[in-house]
Amino acid sequence: MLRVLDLACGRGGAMLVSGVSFSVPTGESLILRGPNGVGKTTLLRTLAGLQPLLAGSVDCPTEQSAYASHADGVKSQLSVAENLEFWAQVYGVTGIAAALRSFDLDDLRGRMAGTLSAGQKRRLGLARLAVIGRKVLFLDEPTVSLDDASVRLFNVFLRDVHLSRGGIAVIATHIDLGLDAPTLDLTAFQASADALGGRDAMFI
Amino acid sequence: MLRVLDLACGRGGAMLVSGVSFSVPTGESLILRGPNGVGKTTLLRTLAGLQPLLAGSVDCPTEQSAYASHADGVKSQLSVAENLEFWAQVYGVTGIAAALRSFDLDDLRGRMAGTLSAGQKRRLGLARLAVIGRKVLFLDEPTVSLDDASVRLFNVFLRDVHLSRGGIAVIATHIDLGLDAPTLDLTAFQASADALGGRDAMFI
Amino acid sequence: MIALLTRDLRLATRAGGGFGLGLAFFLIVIVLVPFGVGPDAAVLARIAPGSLWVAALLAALLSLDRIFALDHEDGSLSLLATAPLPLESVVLAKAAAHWLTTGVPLTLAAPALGFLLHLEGAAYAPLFLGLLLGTPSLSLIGTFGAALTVGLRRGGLLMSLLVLPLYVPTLIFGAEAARRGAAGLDVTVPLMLLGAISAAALAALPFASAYALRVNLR
Amino acid sequence: MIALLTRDLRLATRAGGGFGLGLAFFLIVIVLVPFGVGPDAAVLARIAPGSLWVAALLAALLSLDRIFALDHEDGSLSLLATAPLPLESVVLAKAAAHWLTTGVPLTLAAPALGFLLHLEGAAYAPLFLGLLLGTPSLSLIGTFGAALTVGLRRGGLLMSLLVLPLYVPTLIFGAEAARRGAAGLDVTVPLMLLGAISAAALAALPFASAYALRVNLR
Amino acid sequence: MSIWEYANPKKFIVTTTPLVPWIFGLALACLTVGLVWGFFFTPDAERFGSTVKIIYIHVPSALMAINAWLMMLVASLIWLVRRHHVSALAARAAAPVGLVMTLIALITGAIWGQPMWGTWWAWDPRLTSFLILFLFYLGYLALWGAIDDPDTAADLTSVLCLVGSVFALLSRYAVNFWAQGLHQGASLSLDRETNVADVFYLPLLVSIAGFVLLFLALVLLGTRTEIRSRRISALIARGG
Ligand code: HEM
Ligand SMILES: Nc1ncnc2c1ncn2[C@@H]1O[C@H](COP(=O)(O)OP(=O)(O)OP(=O)(O)O)[C@@H](O)[C@H]1O
Ligand SMILES: Nc1ncnc2c1ncn2[C@@H]1O[C@H](COP(=O)(O)OP(=O)(O)OP(=O)(O)O)[C@@H](O)[C@H]1O
Ligand SMILES: [Mg+2]
Ligand SMILES: [Mg+2]
Repeated sequence: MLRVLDLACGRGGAMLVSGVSFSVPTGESLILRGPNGVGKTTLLRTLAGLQPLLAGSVDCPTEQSAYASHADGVKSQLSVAENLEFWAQVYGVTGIAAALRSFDLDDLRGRMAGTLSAGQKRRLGLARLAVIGRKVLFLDEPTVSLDDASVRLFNVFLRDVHLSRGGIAVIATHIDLGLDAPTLDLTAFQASADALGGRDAMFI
Repeated sequence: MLRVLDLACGRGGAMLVSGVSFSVPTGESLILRGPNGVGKTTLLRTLAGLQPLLAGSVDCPTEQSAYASHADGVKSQLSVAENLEFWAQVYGVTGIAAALRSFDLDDLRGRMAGTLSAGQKRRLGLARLAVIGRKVLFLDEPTVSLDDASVRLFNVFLRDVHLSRGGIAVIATHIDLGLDAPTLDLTAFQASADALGGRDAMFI
Repeated sequence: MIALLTRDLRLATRAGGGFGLGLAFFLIVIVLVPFGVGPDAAVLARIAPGSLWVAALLAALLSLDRIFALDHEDGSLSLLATAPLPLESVVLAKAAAHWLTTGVPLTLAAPALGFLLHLEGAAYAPLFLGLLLGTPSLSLIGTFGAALTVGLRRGGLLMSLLVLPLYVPTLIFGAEAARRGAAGLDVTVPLMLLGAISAAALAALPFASAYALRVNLR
Repeated sequence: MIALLTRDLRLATRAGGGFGLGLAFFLIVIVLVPFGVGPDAAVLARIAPGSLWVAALLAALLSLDRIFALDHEDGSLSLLATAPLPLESVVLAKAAAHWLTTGVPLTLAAPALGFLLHLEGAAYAPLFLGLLLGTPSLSLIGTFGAALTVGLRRGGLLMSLLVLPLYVPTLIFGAEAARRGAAGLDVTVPLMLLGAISAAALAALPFASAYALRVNLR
Repeated sequence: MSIWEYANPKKFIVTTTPLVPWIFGLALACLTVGLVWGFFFTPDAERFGSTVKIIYIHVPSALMAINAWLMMLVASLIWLVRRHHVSALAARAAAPVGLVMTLIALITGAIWGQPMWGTWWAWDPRLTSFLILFLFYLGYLALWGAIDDPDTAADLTSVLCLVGSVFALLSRYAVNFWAQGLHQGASLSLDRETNVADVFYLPLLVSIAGFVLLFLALVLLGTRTEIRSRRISALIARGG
């Protein structure tokens, strides 16, 4: 269970969104929406513990969470399998076969990651998530550059593997993923331009 | 008029697509589709003259073409306006105001490009295309990370500014752009794995 | 941690990975010295210990910017920061990988290059031992500098500016050991001090580096 | 071309742009030399011209990887390649920006740093003139090296290996001019040769660099 | 009330506004008195000749160069532990002043070295330590300048300052190990035996006081400027 209460977060010293509250029960996911620049990426990074909260509280087992962004953490000089094996070792798990299969990477397993196409590289980034098996996933535009078949692979993974095993996912996206999950539009929580708070509030 | 005849192209010494023929009259656009890894990016780069053709011919005024890929050529240490002004100078044109307006960047014009969100950065990359005013555009997934409103801005720019002034555009995408333009699916032109040709053919 | 170390070593030996480049740079700088100061053997012998140490320093320095920058650019670093591995271990693994790919080869090659500069016979042992004891501190201090500048694009030059002053004690004791060796004096004090610097750096700097990394990932 | 030059100069003076860092690096290397070879003024005076030149070389070298790599990473370079600007002009603008941000400050600072190494009074003029005539070739050759290695991630160290051997003639004539000056000999020949190297590099290397860039962008 | 209340930027500005002109005035008065007294109303020393007068600039600036770094160290610690913005900004404001003081000490020392030791520069341990201090200042300021986000910059420079201080001490020791000294020993100790004569001592103390006040005034001014520019950028970020 991920519970967020009255959260505020921002970038560059200014508050972007405030008063965000939601909770995601185990086995369910939440889709974040909102126009460009509203603060989806910022919110996800805050939830994942990569930047400080400005207010409110997040009740989430951080040592069970993983964040995935546009940069996939893929080493171009390692093969697809080597990349996944490395992350498996870091997280102390074994077996990358299932992840390779989920994202249709079996044919590419020996290929250097640097020679993959945009969508193939993205699939590798998603397969990393399948390998490490974290319970709470924060995904920033996971299906960018993916074709329809790959988006379906992702949906199947999310529903049948991740969520069905009691996982939680918060996903920011602009594209309709075809998932049936509640949506949260951040537009409603935009902090007004002159909101008090924010890191630099005491200077004003 | 862009005319492509029996084109073959590839990457890493292997042929990827072959026998591609199409032509795009002035004032029209073509949408490239196909699953991940089929060779859309490769084809666009070949058309733009960034890599050699393996066979066939391309009849296109290269000094009138521009290529835009995932990397937007945006300098994070320059402001939005400075970035655009630089490209205007390189291409010997003046005036970035129209481009800023087309992509709703007026409010962000003084912001350092490094602090933009993913979609805002993408809009800046597209505004660059509006500034330089090239006749033939090769666009690789131009609407990645854009919200619906921005996708519409892009469509309006393409139809009412670029194409209506006699421009040409070839666009690779996985997302439905809502443009009414002919589509070319590259799947049909995939070179078979043992196709002859390719840079290393003479070694086999 | 072992996983990270082996991955880094494997990456270093791949195409473009830079293994051996530090060594080659060391060689080239040593070759340039006679071009700069002239071919007089007496002068060269006089400045040999210092030149070898300064060249080793610069070679270590030049490979520093790969330590974190590549992982930062492709996003691995944020992922490692959220992985079940304390950031201090990440830093240690990185420093160890740097030492194994740069410090150790430099130490092994230095005696051979000493010939080129007419190094005194008695200076070989202190030079070798000094590098062996001193290069770990170069890697650890360098990792700290790399952690400070990781968010900056191409921060290599800035990093040199931050790191080189921190290298001064190591350089002084290292070169002093080799010079004393050449003069037939006792070398235990400078060698012990070198070892002490490396030990202290090993004990303290990973925490500072991990803090800097955390700040930079914020 | 002017647009590119002014943009590069502007970027260099922005936060993280690295203007002045080359100079600071030069200073640090000069300070390290006595730590390596010992504080004896006679020895230092003897090796001063060589050390100043080698340090200038290294400072020029360390700022090279910014020339194209940043533009390559963010995609500007492919865009410039398809822009209505011959790639040769791009290369020239880049080399000019490098010279203005590195070569010129180094030349101006070198006499001041000569004091630190007890450089002979008569050597100041040939040192200064030598750097003035020689640094353009350092920038041009460096731009060529940067163009060769632009596709490689963090290719800085490899580039040093390619570039340093190419710097040898400049180094030899430059250091020779300063040493002859210190010894009271005639310096016109090495200075003229330095000027000739720079002129030849200016005439020929931009074409080679542009070719290398084209290949790397393919 | 706690001293930490002054760590609030607004409160800091309000409190220091009336102080700054006074401190500046006092600094100028002390400097004028000390320097005029020292330059025109003291005898020439028998060993140094009239060149001795340079100590009225050399010694205070050398002292302030070291003390500025110590102040930065304390301010950095306060920032790291208690996260008071004023403290971080004060450290930043002190750095350029310290850098200039170091440069003045080096330059006056070099000018003095020419008549005294017959050379502009010698690799004496004290002089060398100062050169290293100069490098530390350069690195510290370069790091501030290279980072956009002010809090990140404050954190990183603070860590650098801590680590750098340890290494600066270590270098001091290493340099003593490496070279013999030419330079005067410390002569401002309370031990009367080794002190310089009283005629030089009193004006020297006055001009040291002047330098301390000048440093204080410049740091206050710099901190206020930093606070104001943070305020402006905060207002811009907020779109106001
Ligand atoms: C160029 C570099 C020089 C530097 C960096 C330098 C540094 C210093 C420092 C840090 C002090 C204060 C020491 C203390 O009170 O503990 C000092 C004091 C002093 N210096 Fe220098 N010095 C330099 C050159 C010279 C020269 C060339 C002379 C003249 C021979 C000289 C003579 C003195 C004297 C007489 C004092 C006052 C005695 C004392 O308080 O220690 N210095 N210098
Ligand atoms: N360092 C910074 N200084 C000032 N503003 C910043 C900084 N970094 C980001 N921003 C701004 O914060 C806002 C939120 O950015 P964020 O990346 O969270 O948006 P997003 O919702 O993920 O948008 P997108 O859909 O485009 O990815 C944007 O308006 C951006 O311009
Ligand atoms: N250097 C290389 N060596 C071998 N194969 C390569 C190399 N570079 C790319 N490829 C392969 O070429 C194919 C085409 O890549 P390309 O980037 O053109 O695909 P794409 O159609 O743009 O795909 P996407 O929709 O994922 O962007 C991919 O299968 C890719 O793995
Ligand atoms: Mg985003
Ligand atoms: Mg593609």
